[in-house]
Amino acid sequence: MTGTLLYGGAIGLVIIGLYAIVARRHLMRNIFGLAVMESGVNLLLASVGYRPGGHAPILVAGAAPGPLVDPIPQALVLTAIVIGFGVLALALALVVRVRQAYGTLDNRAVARRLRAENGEARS
Amino acid sequence: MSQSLPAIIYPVAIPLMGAFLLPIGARRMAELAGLFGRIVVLLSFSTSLALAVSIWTAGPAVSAMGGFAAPLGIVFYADRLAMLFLLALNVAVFLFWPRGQGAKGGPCTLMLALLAGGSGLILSGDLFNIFVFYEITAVASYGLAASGRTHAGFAAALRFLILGSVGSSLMLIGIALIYARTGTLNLADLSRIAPHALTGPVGLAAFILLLAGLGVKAELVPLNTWVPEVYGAAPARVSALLAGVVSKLAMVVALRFVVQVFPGDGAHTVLLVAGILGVLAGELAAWRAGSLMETFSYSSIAQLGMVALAFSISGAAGIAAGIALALHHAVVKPAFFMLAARWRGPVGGLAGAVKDSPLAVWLFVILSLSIIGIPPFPGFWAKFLFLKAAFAAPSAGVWIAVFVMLAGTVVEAAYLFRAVLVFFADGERGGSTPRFAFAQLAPALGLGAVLLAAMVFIAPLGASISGMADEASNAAAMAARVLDRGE
Amino acid sequence: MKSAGGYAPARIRGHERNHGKTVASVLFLGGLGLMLFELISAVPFGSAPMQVGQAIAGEAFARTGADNIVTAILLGYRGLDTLGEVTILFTAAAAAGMVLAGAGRGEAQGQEAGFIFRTAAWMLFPFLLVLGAYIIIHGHLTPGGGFQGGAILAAAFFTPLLASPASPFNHRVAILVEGFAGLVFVVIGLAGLAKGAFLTQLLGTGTPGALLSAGSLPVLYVAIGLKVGSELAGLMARVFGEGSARS
Amino acid sequence: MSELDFLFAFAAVLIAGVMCCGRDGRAGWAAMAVYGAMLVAVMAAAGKVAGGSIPSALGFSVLGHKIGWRMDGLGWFFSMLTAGAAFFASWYAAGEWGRAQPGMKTQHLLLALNVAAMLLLVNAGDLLSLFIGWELVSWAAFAMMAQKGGPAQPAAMRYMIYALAGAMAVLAGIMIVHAVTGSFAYKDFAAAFGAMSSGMKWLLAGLFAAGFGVKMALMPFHLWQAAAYSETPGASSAFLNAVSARMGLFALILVLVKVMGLSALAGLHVPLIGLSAKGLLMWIAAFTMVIPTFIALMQTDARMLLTWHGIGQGGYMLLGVLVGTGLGTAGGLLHVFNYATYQMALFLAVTAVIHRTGTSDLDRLGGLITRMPWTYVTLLMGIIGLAGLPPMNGFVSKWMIYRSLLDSGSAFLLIFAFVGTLGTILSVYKLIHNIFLGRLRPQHEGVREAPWSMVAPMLALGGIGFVTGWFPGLALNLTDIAQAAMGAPELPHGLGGVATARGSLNMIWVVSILLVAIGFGAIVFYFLGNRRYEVNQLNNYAGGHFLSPQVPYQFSHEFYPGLARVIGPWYRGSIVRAEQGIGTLLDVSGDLWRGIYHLAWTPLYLLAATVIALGWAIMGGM
Amino acid sequence: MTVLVAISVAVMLIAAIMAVALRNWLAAVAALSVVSLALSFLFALLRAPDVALAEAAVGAGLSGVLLALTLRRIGLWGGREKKGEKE
Repeated sequence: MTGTLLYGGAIGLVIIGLYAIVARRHLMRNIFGLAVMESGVNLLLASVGYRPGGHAPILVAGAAPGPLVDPIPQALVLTAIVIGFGVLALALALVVRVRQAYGTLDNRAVARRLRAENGEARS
Repeated sequence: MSQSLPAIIYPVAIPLMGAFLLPIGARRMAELAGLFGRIVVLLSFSTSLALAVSIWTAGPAVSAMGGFAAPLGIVFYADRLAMLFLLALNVAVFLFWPRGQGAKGGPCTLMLALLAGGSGLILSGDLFNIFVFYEITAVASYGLAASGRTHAGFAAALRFLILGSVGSSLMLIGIALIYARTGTLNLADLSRIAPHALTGPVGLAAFILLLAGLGVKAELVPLNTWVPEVYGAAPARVSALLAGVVSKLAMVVALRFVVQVFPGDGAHTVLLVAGILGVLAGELAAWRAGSLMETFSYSSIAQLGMVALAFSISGAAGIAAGIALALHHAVVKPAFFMLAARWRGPVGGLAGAVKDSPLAVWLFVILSLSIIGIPPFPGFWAKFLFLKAAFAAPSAGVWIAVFVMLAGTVVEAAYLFRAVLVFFADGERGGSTPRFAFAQLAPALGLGAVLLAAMVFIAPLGASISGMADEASNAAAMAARVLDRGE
Repeated sequence: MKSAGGYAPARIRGHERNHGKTVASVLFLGGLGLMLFELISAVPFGSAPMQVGQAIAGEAFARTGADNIVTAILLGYRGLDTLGEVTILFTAAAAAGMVLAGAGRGEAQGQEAGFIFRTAAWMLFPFLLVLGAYIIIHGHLTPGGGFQGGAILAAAFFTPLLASPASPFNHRVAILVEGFAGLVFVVIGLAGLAKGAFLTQLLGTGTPGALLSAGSLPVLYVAIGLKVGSELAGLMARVFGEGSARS
Repeated sequence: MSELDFLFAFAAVLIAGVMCCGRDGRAGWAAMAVYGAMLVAVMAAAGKVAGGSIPSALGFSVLGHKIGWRMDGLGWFFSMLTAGAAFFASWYAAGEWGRAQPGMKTQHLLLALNVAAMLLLVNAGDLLSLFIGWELVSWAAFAMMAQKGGPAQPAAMRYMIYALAGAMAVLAGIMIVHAVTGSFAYKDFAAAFGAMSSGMKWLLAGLFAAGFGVKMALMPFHLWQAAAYSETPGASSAFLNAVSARMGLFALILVLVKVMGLSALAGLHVPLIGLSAKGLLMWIAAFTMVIPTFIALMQTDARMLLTWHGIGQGGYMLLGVLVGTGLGTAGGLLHVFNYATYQMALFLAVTAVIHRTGTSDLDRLGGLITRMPWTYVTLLMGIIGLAGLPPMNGFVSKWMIYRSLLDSGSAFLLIFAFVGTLGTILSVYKLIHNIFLGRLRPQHEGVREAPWSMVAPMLALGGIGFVTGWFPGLALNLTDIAQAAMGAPELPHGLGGVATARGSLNMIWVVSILLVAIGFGAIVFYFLGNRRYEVNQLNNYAGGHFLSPQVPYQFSHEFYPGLARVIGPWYRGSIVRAEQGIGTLLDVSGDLWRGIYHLAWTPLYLLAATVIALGWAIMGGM
Repeated sequence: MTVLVAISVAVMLIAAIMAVALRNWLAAVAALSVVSLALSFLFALLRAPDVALAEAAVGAGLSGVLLALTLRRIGLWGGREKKGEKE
């Protein structure tokens, strides 16, 4: 039961995040979606390593308190969280500059201005 | 036979140290940053060259990080294929080092980070480690895309970042699936477990998710909508580097996954479909493109579609063709981008360019002839290898792939020579087209010289590529080298 | 504008076309969700094969001497992941710095933080500092480590800036610490080459469980802690708009 | 260093020479001398090549495949044609015409490049070197066509697209052969062809026929040739017309006839109708004979008229070769030689007219016989050859083709051949009438005869046509060598012509009687009844009223009104519409794909693609 | 154990939906922090203390602050997203 809950929750987060990215036109909303999606993926990765009845992978003076949970996904998730944060920081910096440059964060307007500046004639 | 070579970490460590130290220096002496950066790249290139020589002589090198043996720790595995692309990356970063106003601290640091990330991507033999290095390359390329500091640059970089991050998240889900099924992350270990754990739909779905992540950088069809925007907005040197080499790294990593972990024909079919769509999208969009820069953006999509097609043919011949196509594209496309950087605006406005810059126009003609695949030029031998591999294992999909490839070549020849004829047409009102300063043309001429050299030494080059392909296609031998080290 | 025949004015039509896209995305998302769920539940929850995890859990304490196996993995078995991850953070911060350089101070900048926060910020600073340092130093024994401690350190350095936006944030020191901490990490890794391979654990395993156990791992974590701390503080200062004046 | 190496050396030296000092006046004559030397070298090699083949030092091995060149009889024959055509083209260009041309150096260079490429093609030792030569010829011809700029560029671009599509078909064919036989040698392909499945045979035959047919402008791919060849500058255009299109025929002969073998092609049957692959190809040749000729009829530009005929004559050559009997093959090959002589003469004459009057528009010329008599004589000899009438050599080869069609019992093809010749006669009369006969236009009063440097090569070509018409044995000796190399049955022939059981042809008698008759007529006309009273062309009474200088009595526009009404509706241009259809399809799909990259927000497509792929993986990829 | 998981997953999903749907930007950022906190609690339940601490510190703490700062920097601090047209 906990498994379906966790997996359901994780995939739910991914779906909500993707919805925000795919169906919303405001760039800030897309970045929120990105953060939510990455959280969902992290939860999925962490819950893969869970062992019912397992203990946290912290030894007490060298001895394992009991059967341990799989430590590797935890290491991966830790790395993934920090990666997510790094990318989020860069995204927000870019959002600030796009806002100052184009005065709007609406995707359609940004895309049109972007193509105009790239000089792609709508032949 | 393989050797344990701890020095294999240098191509990653040296640029990293350079990247960490550069900001410290850059705050005071801005122009020193560029020089310091180039020295670091040269240093990294020389160590990579030394590594390549030892690998060419003594066979692939394996090094377990931290002394922890293969399935537990992270392993670096370098065979000749990895070394080839590592050297190509080093050369490209050196050749396209940011110049002029862009050479302040920021872009140089990002270039070094890109070099470190790319080297790690190619050398690493661990699934999650490849994801981490892929992320480094990705973040560095988002930053470089914005390094032009133009409004379009920021917007293009942001949209690229969002698309790339979605791809990376899908890739992470794929890694989670694989770890859930197999319990290990080492590619060699996976290649032994995969036959009975990853052959079902879950394995194929995991590959598709991995490919979704890699596809963003490897410009596969549904994932490359960022290509025209970013290459148009980023400085030409960045576009040349991204299109020329970095996209190839992602494609080679995809090849590693296909060879080692997903040898079934499901994965090959996915690559085949992605390749066909890539060639179609690239060539047709380029046919209708407005400016030269946009044409070459779409043309790089098409070329990478061809590389995907080559890799989708299982066996050493397909890989050899893929390497040849990727290498040839890595030489030709950056030169095209450097030319397009100077010839901005719609192609029509460039009439009579042959009078203003004859050298650039003749270089354009030679590059076009080679990328179309006209016999004396190396491009023909790359396509020749592809057709030989394709017809060796003909299946329905491969026939379509060959037809699309050949039809794509005709369309490519049409839009390239449509531009050439405009160059040779006599400009009506004597308008002058932009001239080339030597510094701008130098990298392109260098690459043109490399192309002509390759034309002369095609036989030894071909032999070494097929040797590389045989080595890279033998998953069992790779696994044996990594796992059965006897430490 | 003559509304042509049955066409609604563009604005509404433009809006209504948006619905088509929303429906399409909801459909596709539903499909993706179902498929992902079916894929991931192919391996029932809690029964994933764990041979590598089991092997590491078994031998981690003996080989690295660290109580916290996750830290042993992060810095020992998968040390390169952590190096890569720190590089990502560094690259992202450098890129954000480059992007935001000279970006003007933004609209709502000036007003002061609330009175309570202004007075409490200075009192909070030492506690955050101690907490962060503790978490970093005990990374290999108790949960936590370089990243978590570094984040807290960043908060510690950043709160005074929030309290009084005028006070200058010393970017030069932050970048100096950042650079050298990263360098320490890589140098320790390269030093490990002498003992076999990159990032081999130096200085033996010490007395397992004690503060100075697990050889070079705590040193690495301190380096990461400082690097993450200075990087994030610098980043937040720059996003806050203060750094733009002098960078 | 065999003769072939000498040839390659000559070509290389020529390119280098023109590259460095192409500008000064004497470069033209030097080039002519080199081409002459090449022609002599080829002729000298006739003896050695009759039996086997001349090896060449040029060769290298790439990626494990050995690529080499050698000259066999077929290669010798076409090399001789190339050298000869280049000789006359450079002779023509070396004189005053060349000096009047802007950028003559590029034309000399491109001519040299074309000759070198053609030598590499016709002496290819295996399929791979054949493809390399093929590509080089295509691109050299493209450069030659596009050099003039202006309207030439779209025509050259159209050619390049057709040529590259054909080249890709050939490349696919070659790679399939390599996949099946493991090597690129002709003999391996020939050995393995018999054992292939009929589907594979059809595929290979189709690919090679289509690929080579594009260059030869066979029916469905013929749209590019007329415009492309007529937009090329004069001498180069004559060269292209005479030889370049025949490279396609050479390759067809080499692969379809010599390697695959006509018997194997005859064995391949189209499932429903009882037509064999050979029959199908012959009918394509037949249509290529008739339809372009009647399109030529409608042309109003002299060069377009001639190039459309070029396409038509290609049909005759292919038909002759495909008949397969000794007579037919000899007729086909002889027609290649004859066509080269009179088509080049015609084109040089038309260029001379353009050189003097500035236009080749048939509606704005007329009465030039009084001003340019020698050009008129060349054009007359040329059109007699083109129409296939004695005493010119055209008659001999067409007679042999008709004879072989009759002997092999394919009556309908014979009828098509006659209709083709009828169309040719009608259109060539239009050509000579609109340019030389009728009333001289006022603006052409001051026109003088073309300079001797241009008239000499034209007359020389006409002379060759006449001599080989009188003594066809000379030309047949050349084609015997090619025939032997092709493996076609031997044709016994004397100096005068062919003696077969059911009727023989002795041109010596035919031409001699003709000359005697003309001589007798001349005597009667000039010496006996020579009481003539010269009067101005307009001092005349015609159709019930006196002629007045204001009325332009030059009826050249709508030359065949009656015929146009009868066959007018057939000119639906269905193939032109098919070509435009492909063009618009390309543009529309290009916009579609480019549209995807111009969307405001694209992650939806990423999501859609991933979901579809995952769905396929879960459902299909079980 | 299952009950706790159920509650925190529910809280997390609702907060995620609010983060995407709420028009008031500040409330959306707050919702994002709640998602991180609930996620951190879940990690604790999954016996992953390191990850829980990291998620709390980096996810809820720093990215929440960073998002808030960006909102202020682009002037959306107090603002609400208008329906339909660009703001």
